[in-house]
Amino acid sequence: MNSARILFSKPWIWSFAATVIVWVVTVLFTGGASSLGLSQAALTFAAFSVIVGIGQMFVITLGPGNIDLSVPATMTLSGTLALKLMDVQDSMIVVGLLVSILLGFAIGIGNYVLIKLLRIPPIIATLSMSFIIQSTAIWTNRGLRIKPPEVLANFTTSSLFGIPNIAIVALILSGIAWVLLEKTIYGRWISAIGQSTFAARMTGIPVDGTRLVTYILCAILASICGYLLASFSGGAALNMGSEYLLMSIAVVVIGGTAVAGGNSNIPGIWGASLFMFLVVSMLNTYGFGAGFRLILTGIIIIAVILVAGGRRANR
Amino acid sequence: MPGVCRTTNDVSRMNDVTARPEVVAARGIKVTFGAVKALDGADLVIHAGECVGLVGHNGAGKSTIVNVINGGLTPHAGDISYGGNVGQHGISAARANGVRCVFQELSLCPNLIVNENARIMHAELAGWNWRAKALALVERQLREIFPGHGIDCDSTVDDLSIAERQMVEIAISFAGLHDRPKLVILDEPTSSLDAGLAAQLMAYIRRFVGEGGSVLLISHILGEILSTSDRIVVMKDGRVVADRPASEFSTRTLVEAMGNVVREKEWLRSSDKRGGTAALSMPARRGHGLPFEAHRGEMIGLAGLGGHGQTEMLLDLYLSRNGNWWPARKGEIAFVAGDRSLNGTFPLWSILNNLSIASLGNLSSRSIVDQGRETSLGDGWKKRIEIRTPDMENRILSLSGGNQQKVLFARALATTAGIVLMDDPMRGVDVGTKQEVYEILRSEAANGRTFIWYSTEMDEIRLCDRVYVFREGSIVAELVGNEITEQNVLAASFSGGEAA
Amino acid sequence: MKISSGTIRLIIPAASLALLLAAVFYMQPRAMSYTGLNLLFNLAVPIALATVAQMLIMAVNDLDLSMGTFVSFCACVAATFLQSSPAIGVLILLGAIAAYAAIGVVIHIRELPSIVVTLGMSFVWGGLAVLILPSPGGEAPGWTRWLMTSRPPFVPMAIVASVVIAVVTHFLIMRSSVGVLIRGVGGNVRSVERAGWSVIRIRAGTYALAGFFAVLSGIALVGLTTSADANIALRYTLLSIAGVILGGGEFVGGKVSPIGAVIGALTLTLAGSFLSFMRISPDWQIGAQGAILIVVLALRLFLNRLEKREKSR
Amino acid sequence: VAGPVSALADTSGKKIALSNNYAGNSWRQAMLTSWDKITKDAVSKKIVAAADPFTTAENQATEQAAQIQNMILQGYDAIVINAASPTALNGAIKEACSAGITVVSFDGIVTEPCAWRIAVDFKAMGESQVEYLAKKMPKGGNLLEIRGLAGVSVDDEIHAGIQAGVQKNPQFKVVGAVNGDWAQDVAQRAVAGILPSLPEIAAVVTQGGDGYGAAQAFAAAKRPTPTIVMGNREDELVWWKSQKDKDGYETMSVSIAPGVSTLAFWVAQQILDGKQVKKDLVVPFLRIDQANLETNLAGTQKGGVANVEYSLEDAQKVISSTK
Ligand SMILES: Nc1ncnc2c1ncn2[C@@H]1O[C@H](COP(=O)(O)OP(=O)(O)OP(=O)(O)O)[C@@H](O)[C@H]1O
Ligand SMILES: Nc1ncnc2c1ncn2[C@@H]1O[C@H](COP(=O)(O)OP(=O)(O)OP(=O)(O)O)[C@@H](O)[C@H]1O
Ligand SMILES: [Mg+2]
Ligand SMILES: [Mg+2]
Repeated sequence: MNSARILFSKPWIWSFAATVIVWVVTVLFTGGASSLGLSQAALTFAAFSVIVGIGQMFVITLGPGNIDLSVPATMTLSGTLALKLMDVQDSMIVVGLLVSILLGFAIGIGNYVLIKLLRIPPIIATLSMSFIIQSTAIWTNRGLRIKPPEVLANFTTSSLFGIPNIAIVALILSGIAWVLLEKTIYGRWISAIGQSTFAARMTGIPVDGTRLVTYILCAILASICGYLLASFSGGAALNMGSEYLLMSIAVVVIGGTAVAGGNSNIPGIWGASLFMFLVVSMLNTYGFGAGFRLILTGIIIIAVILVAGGRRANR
Repeated sequence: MPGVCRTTNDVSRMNDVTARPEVVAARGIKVTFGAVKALDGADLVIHAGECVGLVGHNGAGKSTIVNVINGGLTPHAGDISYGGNVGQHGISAARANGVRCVFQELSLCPNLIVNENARIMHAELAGWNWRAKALALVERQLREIFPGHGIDCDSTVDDLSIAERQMVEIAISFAGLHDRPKLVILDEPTSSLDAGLAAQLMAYIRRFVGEGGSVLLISHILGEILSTSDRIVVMKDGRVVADRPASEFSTRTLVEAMGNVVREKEWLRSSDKRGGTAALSMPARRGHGLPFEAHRGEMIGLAGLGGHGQTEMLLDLYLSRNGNWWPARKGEIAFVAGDRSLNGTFPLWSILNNLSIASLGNLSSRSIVDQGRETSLGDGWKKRIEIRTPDMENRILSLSGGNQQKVLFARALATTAGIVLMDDPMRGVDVGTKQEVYEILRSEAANGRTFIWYSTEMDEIRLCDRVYVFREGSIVAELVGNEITEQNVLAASFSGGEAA
Repeated sequence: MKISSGTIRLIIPAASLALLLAAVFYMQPRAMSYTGLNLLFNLAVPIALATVAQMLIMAVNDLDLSMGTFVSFCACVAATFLQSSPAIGVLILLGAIAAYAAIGVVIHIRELPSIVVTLGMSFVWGGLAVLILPSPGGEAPGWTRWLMTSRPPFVPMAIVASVVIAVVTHFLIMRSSVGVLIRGVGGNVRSVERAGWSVIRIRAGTYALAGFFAVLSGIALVGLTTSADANIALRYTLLSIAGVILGGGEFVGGKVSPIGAVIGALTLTLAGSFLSFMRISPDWQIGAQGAILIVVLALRLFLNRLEKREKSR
Repeated sequence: VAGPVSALADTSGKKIALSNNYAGNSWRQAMLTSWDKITKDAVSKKIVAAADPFTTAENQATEQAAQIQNMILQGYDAIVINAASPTALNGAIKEACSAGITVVSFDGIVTEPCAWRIAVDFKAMGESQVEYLAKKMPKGGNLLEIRGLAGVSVDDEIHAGIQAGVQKNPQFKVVGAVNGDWAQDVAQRAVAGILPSLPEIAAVVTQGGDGYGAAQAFAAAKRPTPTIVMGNREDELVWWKSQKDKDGYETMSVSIAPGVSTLAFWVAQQILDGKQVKKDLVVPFLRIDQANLETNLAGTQKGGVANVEYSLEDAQKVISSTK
């Protein structure tokens, strides 16, 4: 009884509840036959949202106005550049990964330099940055699709004990992020900054350093996600990140992170990512047209939030 | 302000006051927040033309009963009547009955101009020239309460100092376009005002009461309660434990009624610790005045009228010693905020997290926070300064204002910092706790900690080893040891200052 | 004379707009004419209206991520129902405004983060727009077309409209007593509540007003483009936020400036034109949009510094 | 590819601009590359004075309308447009026409009567997919349809074509439809989500660029690979070739050639030259079949799109054939 109450006070529980409902409704369509296939697909595609979502969550935790809009462009550039560099050679896989991490590092610094030097609100700074990154991606190879190295492509598309490798990678990254957030000083710091930057400064938190690290972290996760997604789908496309702009924000907020900053949680991101994938699958399965599909997606999102609501929004 | 004389006809005034009509009566009020009984059958009746003083320890339930009277909080038991009529409750009902309230935490809209704030508080300010009307209203009232205030009513509240905001809020609450308010509730109105302004306010309260209005005055500065109120109500743990004419109380009996024992001040100033290199120093501010210097183990007071650059200097001292990009290797300096909501509390967090945030470095190994050590730190401080809460995992906002302030204190003292900066940290802290904190400060100073303490209360300034007096942003005088008297401080803050 | 912080918040965006305009005139003297100005600015009119709508939402500390899809939806309604059967069209648009008010109420009562709710609503509006216009088409009602293409003497319509929008909203939000309440909610909800106001009503009203301006934006857009499609204004979400910020508004605290917002919208539009006059290689044209945003904001910072130095003197 | 110069001095002072609404996929990049290649040559041979390409940051009609208005201010003589919307640019185009500017639209065409249109019959393109399938599998079967971006006219037209095809060939049944937004990863995601609940799929009809993603999704779900209609991307063709070599996999591939931008350029040049040109021109779509797969693959850039560029002569042929 009491443990149930504790469980229900967790904001992320609702996104999981919604996920389960949607899953059941979808599987019912085929009388249960599709359960395994659907779960695997959901895990695979949710994994990508989770990876970018975690980065976005760290940034959103920093407080009002903090959102990284350069995530899609970063994914695109990282995928394009890494695949071009690896040029289908298996021996270059690690180099490719390192380069994309390095790229994320540079983009994160770039983002924060803009925010800090020009005192631009992060939304605008990262938006400007994303245009520049997108241009760089176009300039590097004009959208030509280069195939990923064989081994990498196989790794990203196969699974271990029925769990997609991509999902395992995302799980490991979530684990690290969870420790970072819940157990370390850094996690406390970003949460403190999110609630009151001034107060954080006055308790001795190096605010700029912490925010810089956070933007770097977000860009690196987006980079890794771009690298994996390009390998998974057989090549980088110039528009491959665009889906993930709204997605990365949606999974964070539906997952129960306070948009006002200062409060975040990682299980919720998984729930929300699975949910976002399954909702579209469900509506596709039941054969709704695009218009109704969009409307229902919106209504379902709002319904989940309404049920999960009562989270004290702290202003 | 201790030492203000009371008029002799107080007692006779008392008697005819109780015969006057009730403005507000709250009887048998019970309010609980989860396990906390904030009010446990409290009674409070206010008559027309009297000033009621309300005192009690932090978390006694003063602000809660204010919120009940004000209509913002519905009691779980008991009833409220306005002007003798039972049955109506709520913010609008209270306002319709002429109840106005100045809350403990400032509640103006910081983004609005002063007269726009008046519009928010006074719905009747409407029509084409409401701006002019509002401006006239606020200006008149400010002039009446705080003659010579110097506040520009065309400025945004953001641009005002904390004292000026408090003055504006008080003025807006006393103002009335058509009719004046019947009852004005003042929840610690002087916590950010310096002695002069506080005296002006107290004088105005007497005039207001004399003209038939009523005031409910909450304060931890017993002097002003004793000098200004007709009747004093003492609360303890959600109940009223004493309700008698003010003339029957003295500081001592009042403190005893609140449940504390008065300790004789036996503050022995330590010997002069100057000499050797300074632990902290700063050249003269804005190119004139005296330079600042602090030595190990010193307790330094920053005095002067409110808003004359003391807080700015504390912020500068702090920020100059604290990296914004890289964590300071060993925390050598800590800060206790006075403006809790601005630079003090983290509202989403538990009390424990709020307390431990500044000492995480010592509580963790390899950046991983050791939660066991954190909890024991929290428990230790909970006992040491009596944070009134059943559980340190509760949200910080569930604490009363004074208790929140204690947590901020504990946050700074729990660090290993050798220097502690305090920005008027005793705002809203009750007498008993103050004594305990003074005690702690003294022993910490003896252990070699340096305290730099801005205070608006003369009693606290007198506790310091050395005092810098501020005027117009720079230090105009330095007082050492026995030179620290109210007279000297006042003289330095008003005159040109011999050292300027 | 003391300059109020509100005025400062205005001077800076205005100065950056003026500088940008000077640069455009230098590069393309042809723009310095009646027709030229109209061509430069007429598409800024719907953006300005959407920016004002976004600004209202931001004034109560919320953020509307559905602005773009909502304006698209309104444009679709304007190009179909409003044109063919005005009564139904007006009813639908009124319904949409009511929906906005309802969103405000829901956000307030359930204490939901506005970002999530409006994110959900963005799907809903997008879906409705696709249902109304599955493929691009429709036709602008004659009167909007007339209004948006009319040629008043001396000053082109685009400028007239921008000034009217700025003045009207300035009066409404900065000067009127209702505007004070709206900004008060952004500044300190509790104090507005304690003063006896119904914050639900204020929020609902603010959202409805924002919905109203967004509807106007959709209608104005259709008047310019002659027809609509479901994706026509998706960009307005980010543009409107950027416009508010460029105009000196802030994300929290009820600090907004309607005149600034309109100037911000004009600046953003002009920045785009500035770029096409620069003839950059297509690879870098997108990147240059980012660069120009950065430059404009850097300009703002520079002027800000200048202003501060003046002030501290 | 550029044809011999028929040195028409009349247009040597004329300036042509390309207004492009989107640059975010390989098709558009190929289109821009073709434009660049052909027009640079034309400018260096002084056939026209300038041929500047402009691209908007986001695929938005409003932004493109502003772009066109700027082109009017810049004094271009002709504007070649790939439009974000067939109707939403009409206001800006009308202004361009009344400023005496020749407007030629292609691929994403516009309905404004004063503009020229180089159209592809997208409906026929959709229908041809079903017709091909009808020939290949007379018994019919279940179809999965991958659509493009909702609310865009091309999506609607191809869809209408597919519907018409299915109506004519009732042995086929569309059992599932998803929106792939013309992006391979979106298509893959959507197909993977719906696939577990679908019965056996005989064929996948697409709009271009989603074929490879669909193939991946089928492979991931360990389902037999159906006949997937391809969209001329190199990776699709390579995949098709490998399947063909493995087990004789058969399909077709159809899309519009990105080089159509060069046709539009020449048409604009011809109009400026004073030639009489019909307002509506039609170009065939580029179709690749089992037989000519290898040749087309050989001529396609690695990672690019199968392409055809037009010379002045080709353009003149197209113009005269519609007279
Ligand atoms: N919202 C709340 N949730 C939980 N507990 C609360 C809440 N509000 C008040 N309390 C508790 O009720 C008690 C009374 O609080 P109240 O604010 O009335 O004290 P107070 O007398 O005003 O103290 P102070 O002098 O510090 O202002 C305190 O123990 C406080 O922790
Ligand atoms: N968001 C919140 N969540 C929980 N408790 C709150 C919140 N806001 C205020 N409180 C508590 O409600 C009680 C009533 O407080 P109110 O804000 O009316 O002023 P107050 O009592 O004068 O302030 P304080 O309690 O800080 O002395 C206080 O104890 C306060 O701490
Ligand atoms: Mg209190
Ligand atoms: Mg209190």
